[in-house]
Amino acid sequence: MNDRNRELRPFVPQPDDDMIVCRCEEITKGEIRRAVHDGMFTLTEIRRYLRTGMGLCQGQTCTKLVKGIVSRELGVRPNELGPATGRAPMRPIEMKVLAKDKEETK
Amino acid sequence: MRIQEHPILGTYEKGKLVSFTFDGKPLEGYAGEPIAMALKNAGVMVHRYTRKEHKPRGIFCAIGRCTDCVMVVNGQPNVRTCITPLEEGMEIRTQYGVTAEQPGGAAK
Amino acid sequence: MNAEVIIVGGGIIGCAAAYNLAKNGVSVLVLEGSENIGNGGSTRNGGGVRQSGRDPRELPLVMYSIEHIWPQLSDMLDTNVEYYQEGNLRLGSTPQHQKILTGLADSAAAHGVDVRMITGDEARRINPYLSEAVTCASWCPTDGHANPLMATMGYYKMARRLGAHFISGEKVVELRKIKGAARQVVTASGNVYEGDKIILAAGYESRFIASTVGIDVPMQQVLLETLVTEAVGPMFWQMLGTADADFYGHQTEHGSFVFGLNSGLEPYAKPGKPLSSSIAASAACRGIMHYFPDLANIKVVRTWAGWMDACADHVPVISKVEEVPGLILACGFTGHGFGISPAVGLVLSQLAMEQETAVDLSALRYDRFQ
Amino acid sequence: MMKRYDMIVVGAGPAGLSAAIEAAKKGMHVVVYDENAKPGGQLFKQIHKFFGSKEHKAKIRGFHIGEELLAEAAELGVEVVLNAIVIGIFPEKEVTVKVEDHVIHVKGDTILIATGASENMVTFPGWTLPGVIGAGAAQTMMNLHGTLPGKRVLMLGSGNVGLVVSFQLMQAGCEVVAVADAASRVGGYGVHAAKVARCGVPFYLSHTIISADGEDCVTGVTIGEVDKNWQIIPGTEKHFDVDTICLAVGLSPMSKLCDMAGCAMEDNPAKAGFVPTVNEYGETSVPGIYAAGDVSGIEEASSAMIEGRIAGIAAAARLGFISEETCKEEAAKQEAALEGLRQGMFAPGMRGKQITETEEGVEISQNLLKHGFVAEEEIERFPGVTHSAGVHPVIECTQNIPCNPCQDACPKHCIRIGSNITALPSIDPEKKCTGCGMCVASCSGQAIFLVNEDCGDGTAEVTLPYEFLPLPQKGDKGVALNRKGEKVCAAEVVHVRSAKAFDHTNLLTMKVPKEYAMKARFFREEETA
Repeated sequence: MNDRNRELRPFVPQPDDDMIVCRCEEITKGEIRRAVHDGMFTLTEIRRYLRTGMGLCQGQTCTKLVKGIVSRELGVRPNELGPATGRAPMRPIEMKVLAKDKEETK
Repeated sequence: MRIQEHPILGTYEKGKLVSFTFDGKPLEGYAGEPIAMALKNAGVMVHRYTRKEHKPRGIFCAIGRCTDCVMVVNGQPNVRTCITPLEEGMEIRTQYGVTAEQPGGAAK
Repeated sequence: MNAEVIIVGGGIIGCAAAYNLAKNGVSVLVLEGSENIGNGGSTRNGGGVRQSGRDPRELPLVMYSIEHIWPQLSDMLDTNVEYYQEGNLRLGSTPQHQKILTGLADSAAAHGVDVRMITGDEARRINPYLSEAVTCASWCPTDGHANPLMATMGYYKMARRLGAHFISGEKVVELRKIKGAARQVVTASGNVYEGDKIILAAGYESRFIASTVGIDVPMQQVLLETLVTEAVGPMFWQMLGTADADFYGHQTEHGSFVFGLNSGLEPYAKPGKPLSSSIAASAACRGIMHYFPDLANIKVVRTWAGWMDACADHVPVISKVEEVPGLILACGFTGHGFGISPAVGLVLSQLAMEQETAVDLSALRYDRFQ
Repeated sequence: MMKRYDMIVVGAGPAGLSAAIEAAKKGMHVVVYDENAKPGGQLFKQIHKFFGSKEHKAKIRGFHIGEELLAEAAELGVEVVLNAIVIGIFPEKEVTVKVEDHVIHVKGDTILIATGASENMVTFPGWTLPGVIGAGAAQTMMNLHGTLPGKRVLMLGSGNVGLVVSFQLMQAGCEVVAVADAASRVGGYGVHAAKVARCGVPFYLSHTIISADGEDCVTGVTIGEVDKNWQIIPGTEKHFDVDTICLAVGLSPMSKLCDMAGCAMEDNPAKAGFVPTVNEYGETSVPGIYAAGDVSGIEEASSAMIEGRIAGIAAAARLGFISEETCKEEAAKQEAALEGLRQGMFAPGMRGKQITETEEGVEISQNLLKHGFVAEEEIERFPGVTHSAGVHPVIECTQNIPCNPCQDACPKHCIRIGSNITALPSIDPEKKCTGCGMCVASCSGQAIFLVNEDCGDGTAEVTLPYEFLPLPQKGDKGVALNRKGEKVCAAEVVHVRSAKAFDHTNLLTMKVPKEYAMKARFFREEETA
């Protein structure tokens, strides 16, 4: 159970709020912290709202960093946050390659 | 800079010396080595400038995961240069944003 | 915990209803069964804001949304919902397609929607990336698209700012009547919440929850699959579909393409966690490249699947339930709820506040199947 | 009809190849897919000698282990497909793979997921500048592609990866200006730290990066000391001119594929992240899908190989290629080997615990934990450090780690570890050292020296392991460095031995004034000596 209206510590600007956290989508620490205060309490919601981890690297670089920031903001342990779901394709694949998946197209 | 001889690994197997261009400048590298290595050995550090903040990026993970090293290769943007083998005559360009477009409007 | 209105389901319908109620000073509690807001079809759709191809019974809702809400929604929600009203092209390449598209266009035109048939060349003038394979298309210039993720999270964010209370991971299993009216909501964790009105907007799950007060909505759970590509430079802004319905989608403001897929096997997906199939993305890529050869080199970065609540007659139930006073149903959206969600949120709030609804809902009553 | 294998292995690293080998030995039809152009996973970047015992392939360099595994797999008919990207695992154990320019669909009666780990990162102003790289990137550039990552490097992270890569950077010809770590203690093996420190690399514990400087690429880095709340203490800033900042701040299991396959997952800090829950055979909650190696919990490559073998054995039993009894028997043997590796101060169960004494009751070197080297006043208390007339081994092995090749290396049985693999080596005073140097070359931690404390002419001779180029020659004059890497005295090379059996570890013997016999631990050519 996750009460989305529970009291968080007030949002206080931090000196490193403009630091890039998601390298692909260029999302900053401040944007992530802001989003938490706007109710994005899970990694999935942060992704949906800010696009962190949705870039070309598919979240391989920043997922753990985002998790750290969100958990600190919420005052919970990182492993309480749960993961972002694993989805195919595991690596970016060109449409023309995906399209060739029948024996006869080889 | 290339390592000429390594105390444990000795010398490295290399492909044929080939020429390619980086932003129009002729450079040389070894066929089959990642494009990023050829560039690094030629002293190229900046592979692209990001879309939002126009910040420089280069090699970061070197194994095809982080996608920071993407460039425009033969007109195709977003090519991961750290895992794409170098070929004779390749045209490599600095990538600006997510497209093949170059500053001044000259695409591809 | 009590509230004037309890909303079961934190998808875009529930969030939009919560927003409209909170804006009117009504106390609202939203219970979402999963861990995440917008976990069902709300964030797993192609983002179409279409009139063309829509069942006439839904048209008033979408037309109201397009006329009164979508253009202002980004400001209303303090969130860029990326709404683009740049038209909808539904593409065809065979005489059979021409027939299907003409039928859809005629039906829409008869209901006052500007949908016309155009030739392949006309289509290519609108979208120069289309291949020569396209021989005909229906064209609705007033259609468009928006970003489902941003719209859903935007409604949630703003509803929450306005005071709506949200709890996730709280799965509703039962509704209870008190002295003849639906008042209590019981969750799997054993909590009981009480409200004057209950809006049931929990997708397919609504069927099981409604049955606890003796109401059935004939629905089926059908898989929805979507793929997303890497971002590229802007190419075109129209919403796209095909006569075969093998893919639909658009390019987002961010530059990535979002395409809904259709392998034909969706109704037969196994129940449980929605799983992407191993063939749908490939089939869709073939279809997309047939019409858009320039997309061949673009990389797919993600696919995902979700459930939609397919109603027996393919349009939703948005209705008060007079025989269970206090209960309001909003389910069975059949995969095209996103475009109408702003108006649905509004009318649900009006139903809950016992006001006249902005749009006539009589064709969407729950008892139409009897 | 879809092609079907008895086992599909995702990832041709140590775990995946070991599982494939074991399964193929039992008669299974196995395919291994790996996204890289070269198989072996990280093994091919690991040019140091491995720890452990014989059964763990101790004292063999990682890339040679990779070559051995590949050869064994090939001999057993395992199909290893490279440049093959597994796109996803779908119901009914269907796997889609990008091969060349198309996608294939295959099914496995069992699947082993051995996708390894990905590197963690830290943020600081400038961390996106070209020149800030992962430690893995540095290894890939140097050891696979013969490319120097930079000229002057700062390493962030004092775990084994940070230490090993720092050493590799120096082997490749880079200057490592410092090893920094926000933790208050060196995280990796003390012996790895010591071999870096004695080359003159300063360690800054409780330090983190304040910023990377530069416009278009890194030109410098500023670090500073952190307090208990990880805040920079003003006035502790230190600047280094560097062109490269290397990040080695841990690994996380790369387990997305397990999640997609429907395996029950857990976020387990003891396993360094999000991992599939597995039984003692590595089987996930989905029957027939196994996970082995870093993907199911970060450990060493040696453990990954054994986990892979166990999964291979279990899969064979599942499909009836071997009996349950054989499976139990063989798995038990492997379990015992795995247990052997999971002992000592760095065992997975010890994570986060503060250790003050060795198993033998010897007080731990605090200097080693804080500065990367054992202080002179600390070294004498360890059992490997003794004094006798003539040449004798001095074993500066001060932490309980599972490793014992030195015991077998000595033909005269001078070195004793015993049956407890983590015990500190001790010297048998009854046995006579001949100075053959096999122990020096065998020590994966480069912690063994041969010392003749008094050659009779006021000098002493110190033999040390040397893995750098150019290799000094007999008669070269230079300086001796102490454990901290400070010049302590003049030194002359009197002997350089290279032998096939030493496997690229050269034995350099230098002559120093005898009062430096227990201080001088590294040699540097120096014009100004």
